[in-house]
Amino acid sequence: MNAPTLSRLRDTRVTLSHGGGGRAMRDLIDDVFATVFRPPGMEDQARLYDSALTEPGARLAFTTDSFVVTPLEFPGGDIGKLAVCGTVNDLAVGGARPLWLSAAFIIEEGTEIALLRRVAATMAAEAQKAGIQIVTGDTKVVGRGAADGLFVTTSGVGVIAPDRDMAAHHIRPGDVAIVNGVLGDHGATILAARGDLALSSDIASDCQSLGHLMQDVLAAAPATRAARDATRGGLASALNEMAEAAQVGIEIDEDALPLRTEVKGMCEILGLDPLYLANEGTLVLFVPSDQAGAALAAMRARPEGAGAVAIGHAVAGAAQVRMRTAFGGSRIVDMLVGEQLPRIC
Amino acid sequence: MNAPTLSRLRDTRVTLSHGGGGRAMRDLIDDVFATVFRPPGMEDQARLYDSALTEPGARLAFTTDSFVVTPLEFPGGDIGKLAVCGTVNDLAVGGARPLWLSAAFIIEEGTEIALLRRVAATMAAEAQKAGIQIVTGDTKVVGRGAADGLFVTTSGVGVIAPDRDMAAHHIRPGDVAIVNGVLGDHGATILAARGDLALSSDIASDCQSLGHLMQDVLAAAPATRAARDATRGGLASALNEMAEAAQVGIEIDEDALPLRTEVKGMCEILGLDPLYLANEGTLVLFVPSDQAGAALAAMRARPEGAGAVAIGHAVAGAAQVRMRTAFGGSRIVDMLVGEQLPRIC
Amino acid sequence: MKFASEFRNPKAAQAVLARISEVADAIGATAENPVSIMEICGGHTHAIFRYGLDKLVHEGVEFIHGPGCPVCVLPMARVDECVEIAEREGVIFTTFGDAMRVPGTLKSLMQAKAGGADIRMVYSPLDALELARRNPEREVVFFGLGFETTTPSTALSIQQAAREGLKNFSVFCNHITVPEPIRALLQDPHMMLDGFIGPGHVSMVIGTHPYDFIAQEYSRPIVVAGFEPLDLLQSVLMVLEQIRDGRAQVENQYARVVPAQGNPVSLAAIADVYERRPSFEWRGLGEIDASGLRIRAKYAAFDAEEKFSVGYAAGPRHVPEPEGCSCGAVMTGRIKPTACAQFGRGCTPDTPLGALMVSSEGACAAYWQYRGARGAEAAE
Amino acid sequence: MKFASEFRNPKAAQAVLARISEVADAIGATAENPVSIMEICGGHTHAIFRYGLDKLVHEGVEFIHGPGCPVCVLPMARVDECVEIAEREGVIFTTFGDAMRVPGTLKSLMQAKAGGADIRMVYSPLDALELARRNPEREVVFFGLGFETTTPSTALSIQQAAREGLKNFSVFCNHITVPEPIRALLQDPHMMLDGFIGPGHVSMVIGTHPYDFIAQEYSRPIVVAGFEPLDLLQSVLMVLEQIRDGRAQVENQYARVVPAQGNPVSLAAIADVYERRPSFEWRGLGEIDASGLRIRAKYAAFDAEEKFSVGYAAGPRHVPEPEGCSCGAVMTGRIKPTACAQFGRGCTPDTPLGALMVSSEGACAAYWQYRGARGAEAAE
Amino acid sequence: MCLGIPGQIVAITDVDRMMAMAEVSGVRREINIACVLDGPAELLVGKWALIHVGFAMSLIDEEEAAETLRALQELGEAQEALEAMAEGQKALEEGKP
Amino acid sequence: MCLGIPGQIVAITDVDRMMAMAEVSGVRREINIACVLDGPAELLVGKWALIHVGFAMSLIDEEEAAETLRALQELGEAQEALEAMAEGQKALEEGKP
Ligand code: SF4
Ligand code: SF4
Ligand SMILES: [Mg+2]
Ligand SMILES: [Mg+2]
Ligand SMILES: [Mg+2]
Ligand SMILES: [Mg+2]
Ligand SMILES: [Mg+2]
Ligand SMILES: [Mg+2]
Ligand SMILES: [Mg+2]
Ligand SMILES: [Mg+2]
Ligand SMILES: [Mg+2]
Ligand SMILES: [Mg+2]
Repeated sequence: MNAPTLSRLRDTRVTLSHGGGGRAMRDLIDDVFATVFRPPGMEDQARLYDSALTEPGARLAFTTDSFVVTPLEFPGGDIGKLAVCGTVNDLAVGGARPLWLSAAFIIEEGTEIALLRRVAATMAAEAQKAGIQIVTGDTKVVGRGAADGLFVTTSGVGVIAPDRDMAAHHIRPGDVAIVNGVLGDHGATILAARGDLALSSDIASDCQSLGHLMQDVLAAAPATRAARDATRGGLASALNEMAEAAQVGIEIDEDALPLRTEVKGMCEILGLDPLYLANEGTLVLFVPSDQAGAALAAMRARPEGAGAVAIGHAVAGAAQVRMRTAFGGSRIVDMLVGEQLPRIC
Repeated sequence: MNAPTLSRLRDTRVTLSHGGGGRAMRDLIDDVFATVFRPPGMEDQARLYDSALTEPGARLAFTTDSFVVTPLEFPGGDIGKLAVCGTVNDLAVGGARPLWLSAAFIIEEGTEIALLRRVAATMAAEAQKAGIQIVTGDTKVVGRGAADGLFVTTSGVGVIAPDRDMAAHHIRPGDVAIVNGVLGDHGATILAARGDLALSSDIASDCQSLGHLMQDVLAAAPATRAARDATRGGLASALNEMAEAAQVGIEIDEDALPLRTEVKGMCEILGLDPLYLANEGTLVLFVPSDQAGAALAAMRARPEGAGAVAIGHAVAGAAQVRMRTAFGGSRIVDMLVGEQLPRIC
Repeated sequence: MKFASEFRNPKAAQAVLARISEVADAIGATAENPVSIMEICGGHTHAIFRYGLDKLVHEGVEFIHGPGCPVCVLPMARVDECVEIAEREGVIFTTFGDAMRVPGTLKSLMQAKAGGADIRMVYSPLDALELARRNPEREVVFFGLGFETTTPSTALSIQQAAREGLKNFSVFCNHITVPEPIRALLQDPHMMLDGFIGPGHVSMVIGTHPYDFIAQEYSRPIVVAGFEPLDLLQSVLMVLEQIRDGRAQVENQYARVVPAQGNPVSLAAIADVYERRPSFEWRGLGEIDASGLRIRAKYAAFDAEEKFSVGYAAGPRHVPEPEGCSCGAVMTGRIKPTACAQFGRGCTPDTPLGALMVSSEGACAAYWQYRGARGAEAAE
Repeated sequence: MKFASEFRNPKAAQAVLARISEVADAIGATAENPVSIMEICGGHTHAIFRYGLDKLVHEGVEFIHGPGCPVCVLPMARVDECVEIAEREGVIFTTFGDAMRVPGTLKSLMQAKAGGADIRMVYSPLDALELARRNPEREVVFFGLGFETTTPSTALSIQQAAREGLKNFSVFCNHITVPEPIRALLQDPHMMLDGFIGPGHVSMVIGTHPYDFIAQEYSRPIVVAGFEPLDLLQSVLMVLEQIRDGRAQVENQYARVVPAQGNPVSLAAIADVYERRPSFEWRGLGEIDASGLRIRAKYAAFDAEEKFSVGYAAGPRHVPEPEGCSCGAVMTGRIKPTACAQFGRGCTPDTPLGALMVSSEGACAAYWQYRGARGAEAAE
Repeated sequence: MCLGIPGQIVAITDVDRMMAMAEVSGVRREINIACVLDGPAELLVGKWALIHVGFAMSLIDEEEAAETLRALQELGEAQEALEAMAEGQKALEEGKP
Repeated sequence: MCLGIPGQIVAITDVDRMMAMAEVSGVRREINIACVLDGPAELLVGKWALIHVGFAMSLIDEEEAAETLRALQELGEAQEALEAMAEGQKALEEGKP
């Protein structure tokens, strides 16, 4: 840690002045954001070089996501951690090595500067853990009521090795579906943390970066067909999109699904289906059956994959997802229609 | 134009269902956004290749900005046009050739879908004009009152040719400062369009892409030291940042500043200084004096630079910006403190 | 989960299923000539599809999905009235999540919210009460929806509001009762039901005697059932055994939760706060005598119909069901959802035409989601 | 811009500047022993720096920047009262942009807005009136701030509100007057001013006679001036000529806008709506007798002090000026801003300590922005 | 409208308003206990109730639950016996031990 | 508190509330004209007024404006004459034509 530098920022809350393009904005950026990013300084534009880019056949991976969670801080993480992990994971599940991130902040007037500091610190720590650099950024301030505290948009650039070609349409019947850990923790955490349903529990978000995990899996199981992080819409949506892209059926086994007791409890109370709950550190990947063991072993060797299990496999037939229920029946797991609403019927 | 496909999207306004990660979200993306981007489809992750990337010494340029304008549509443009031009310009003023854009949308519940369609269409048109491809994107929906209609965050990737090294710290005393056209149109337009000051005028935003202009300037005046788009904080902030980076003084000439009558009028009414008004299609660049003529000629040959003029030059001395007033005096043009507020004193 | 997972044991299920097959065979039930059993409650419908029970049981047993989803049977006009109240200046309209997407003639609550109405999802009427306490300058309206299971919660909330003297809390009452529509169904000449699975949670409030008429007047067996898959299978077995034995009784499979006399506190609260409307409209079924509740005059201050002069307080109104909708036929067991011409075409969960496609408890929605999504397989 | 750009002609300026030098030399004014001329109005201060007039005029002419910035002289306690009103439930607090950043003891309006108060910048009290019409359920308060120039606008707005019977509009009145602080300055034994530039826009309302005492009782020349650079230079010349000629008169350089008798409609509106307070506090100057206005009892319904029981309506209060602040000395012309120990150190435009650093019209802020930003050059 | 689940009452939170804390699989929520109150509220702590929209609607009768399970188990045992018999019969018929 | 600028009254928008449209360099805003009203409002159209916080505070006296400009111009001419004299004097002293 450096010795604390004298802060020019004397406000405790963000005012519109901090978005005006003048000295107050500079102070906010310099003091809150620039100091924690690597390399220090949030340049308007980054100039980047990595030798992997020049390898013949290498391609660039480019992705973006906006993060809009309420509350901004929750058990297991905050919006900054989500914003780093989410984009790192999007790069990773595409088979890319994550290299660089941009981070754009939309801040509501009145937001506590201490909160911004915490979020920036989380981002710096998470970026370092994921081995990615936050190289460029932006800050905007909007009036009170024009945003919900803080929105963060990250974009990621990575490099895809010349021989790598992962895509959902490569999935073939017989491929094994593997998840790296428990399902629904993030969605259940946010439902409880929001407070309007007055539920409390000890669940924490699964939010984590999966870049290193994916690198290990790809080394151990190079034939891995495709991976997807099961974020919004949950595992059900990820699987449905993959089935549709590959035009294969997918069969999963209810008994095999890793679910925490508390997540099950929350779903029972609210009449929700954990298959549709969001995850922020959970991916599903498809591996040819002869490499499934290697992929599982590689995942279990890392903390992010300690709970890895095979949950099903691809089958020939209509592009739909079907689940064998623990009870011995079978049902279709369709894509969600709108958002999942708490039920009482 | 393709024949209109049958839209699954029957709502006229965005509801929270459109952000839930399920079928309604897919429909919104497919129908509103995916159709207008090139190549069609807004993939979660883009895989990109351009031969310029593999040239020895080439570097990647990477930049991001969030756009938060009120109103979303205004004379001369809309938030989508801003979002494309703003990021293209950030790449261009850094000396990069803009190649790819990402676009992330944060949409307030209740926003009209017709508006989203117009914004998406503007973005597609503007991207084509600028010769850049929107290759990846994201959509989030937040509750009513949690955002101000629509926020758009774009990130841009471009390539910087091996021999190109533009940076503000390269500016040397004697270099000529050139702007490509009138100042403050965007800021004045937004002030009037917002409606709360009850002012009306025929001013329109200057919002435009400057990528082609920069390419022409660099061909004509390859020694160009640095360029900056004079967005938030206006010309004054851009010049101050450049002076500080290069540790040179900058002297500009009030008489030389290109300003529309209406912009002057609006500033007189509200007690504002046009030097601090935002621009969205105006850049300032520094060229060694022997290439200033060539740079000016190259700019004036394009519509975006038809109004190009030299406004001053760099001088040895303290890193500050000074203006010779039309009246024969001289004053410091400091960086803005907070945002510029309408004055009546 | 205690008192739940024990009743999900697949091993025990095998035994029950085997016994069901035995008894079904003994009766002579076949796919062509099945025994038709109506599960009255939408919660049961949901569980049947979630656990795939309809495909596990003997082919001679057919589930008919009853009218027991309060969201599905809510007439469009009532949704319109919700929207009307919710869009009033100063109102915070609170509702269970289930009702958010139900279409009215112009829009759903979800769409009204997008249009600017302050509509909030709550888990409990207690949460609406708390909102009223915290927002004394706003009018907080709770969308009271549901069968006898839910009615005590709004009755108790109104009593509590009265005790606290809250001036800004009211309930838009749409509570309905189970026995009356069952009687209506039994009176239908097309009716071909052989027995009933009785609603477990309604019964924990009202007890089992209100179903006596089913056995005594209409000679149909009814077994009040729990919501776990073993509960349902055991109840099916109990119905089949009654049929085999030529009995028609009210039996209680769910005795761990359902007392024969119901819950006296709940019944007292209902009696204190509510009275029967002469008649109430059911989507797909039409007007049914004495099937709905309204708030008594002494609690008029908490009655949103009175406060905002909407609904029955505003005089008669009728909104016809959409054309081509076969909900009535499906709900009376005459056709399967997939036999409706609209199923998967004009009518899907994201653009529901009829009531039964709206809630995940609705028979058509359950068919779509768990059995035959995306039209093709649906019509198999 | 007609009636403005004509008065910015640099060629004409050369001539006036030459004449100023001639007269200054004739008087014997030097850098060491300058003629001190106070421009009373902050708008003049702003123009002097914006056009660099202070560096153009003969070195024997020194501008002393007067107390004529209503934002700068507003006591901290009044800002605290603004915040107090603005933070009340249901209030929409409207203000000119200038006042947004003025620090109170705890926070500025800008910070109160960030903290959740509904504070809106308006261009005119008419806009506040319109907000009141459109938000009948809210209390709209306008921050009435300014000298005689601005006073008629709030007086007319209150009269209009009364005509319309608006119940939710009020003004937090902080209007102050020019002649009284000038008299106070002239009574100061440290005073060393040789003449005055009179405030052009105040004078268009009150006319030129209220300054007669300056010439007659204190024998100082005063020239009422316009705001364009040629206006100011010509006025300086006129002051110098009076000094050279040994005259002390009230002259009017700005006759195109200022009638000698002022504006009768404005004066009548002021007299109808306002009356003098016995005394009013000025930041840096302390209490000055009869220097502030308050709303008359007949318009008490539109008086935010009465409506919210704050300010003078709440009894006496005093907030001491921050330590180390030399605003008083700067405002009375005893020292230059750069001579204040806080200038550029504890006191900068983004963290103003004293009043004169707050508004861009304040002498210290103008020094910072246009002459000596960033400390170093400032202290040159 | 019948989503009800078993939860355990773990604490009384407000006697006057008849509120208690209930727990379901580690998830807690405050509920109303008016319908199951029959004597001092504290006696409810530790009891299981069927919870619906934030109200404890019915106390769960543990004996009845055990009874139902026992019946199901007997069914299972009977079935196993039947199956064993059927297999024995089959083996017998096929001539195996 | 004295930011005032000249604007032209281009239309009367509401006689009862004494409102008019004013224009400054192509920018329009509705203003109150109570202070400059002295007869039928329509007669003000085309006139220039000094505008402050949305009120026309004073009609601009075009003759006085011209007068002030004339005085300034005379000053300039006088100055030029003086300078010419000074240069002539200098040339004379240096012996040039
Ligand atoms: S498919 Fe739709 S219209 Fe047809 S019965 Fe079902 S809900 Fe009614
Ligand atoms: S520098 Fe600050 S404290 Fe010193 S006189 Fe100026 S405003 Fe007052
Ligand atoms: Mg940028
Ligand atoms: Mg993702
Ligand atoms: Mg930026
Ligand atoms: Mg907010
Ligand atoms: Mg993405
Ligand atoms: Mg930029
Ligand atoms: Mg995304
Ligand atoms: Mg909004
Ligand atoms: Mg069957
Ligand atoms: Mg001087």
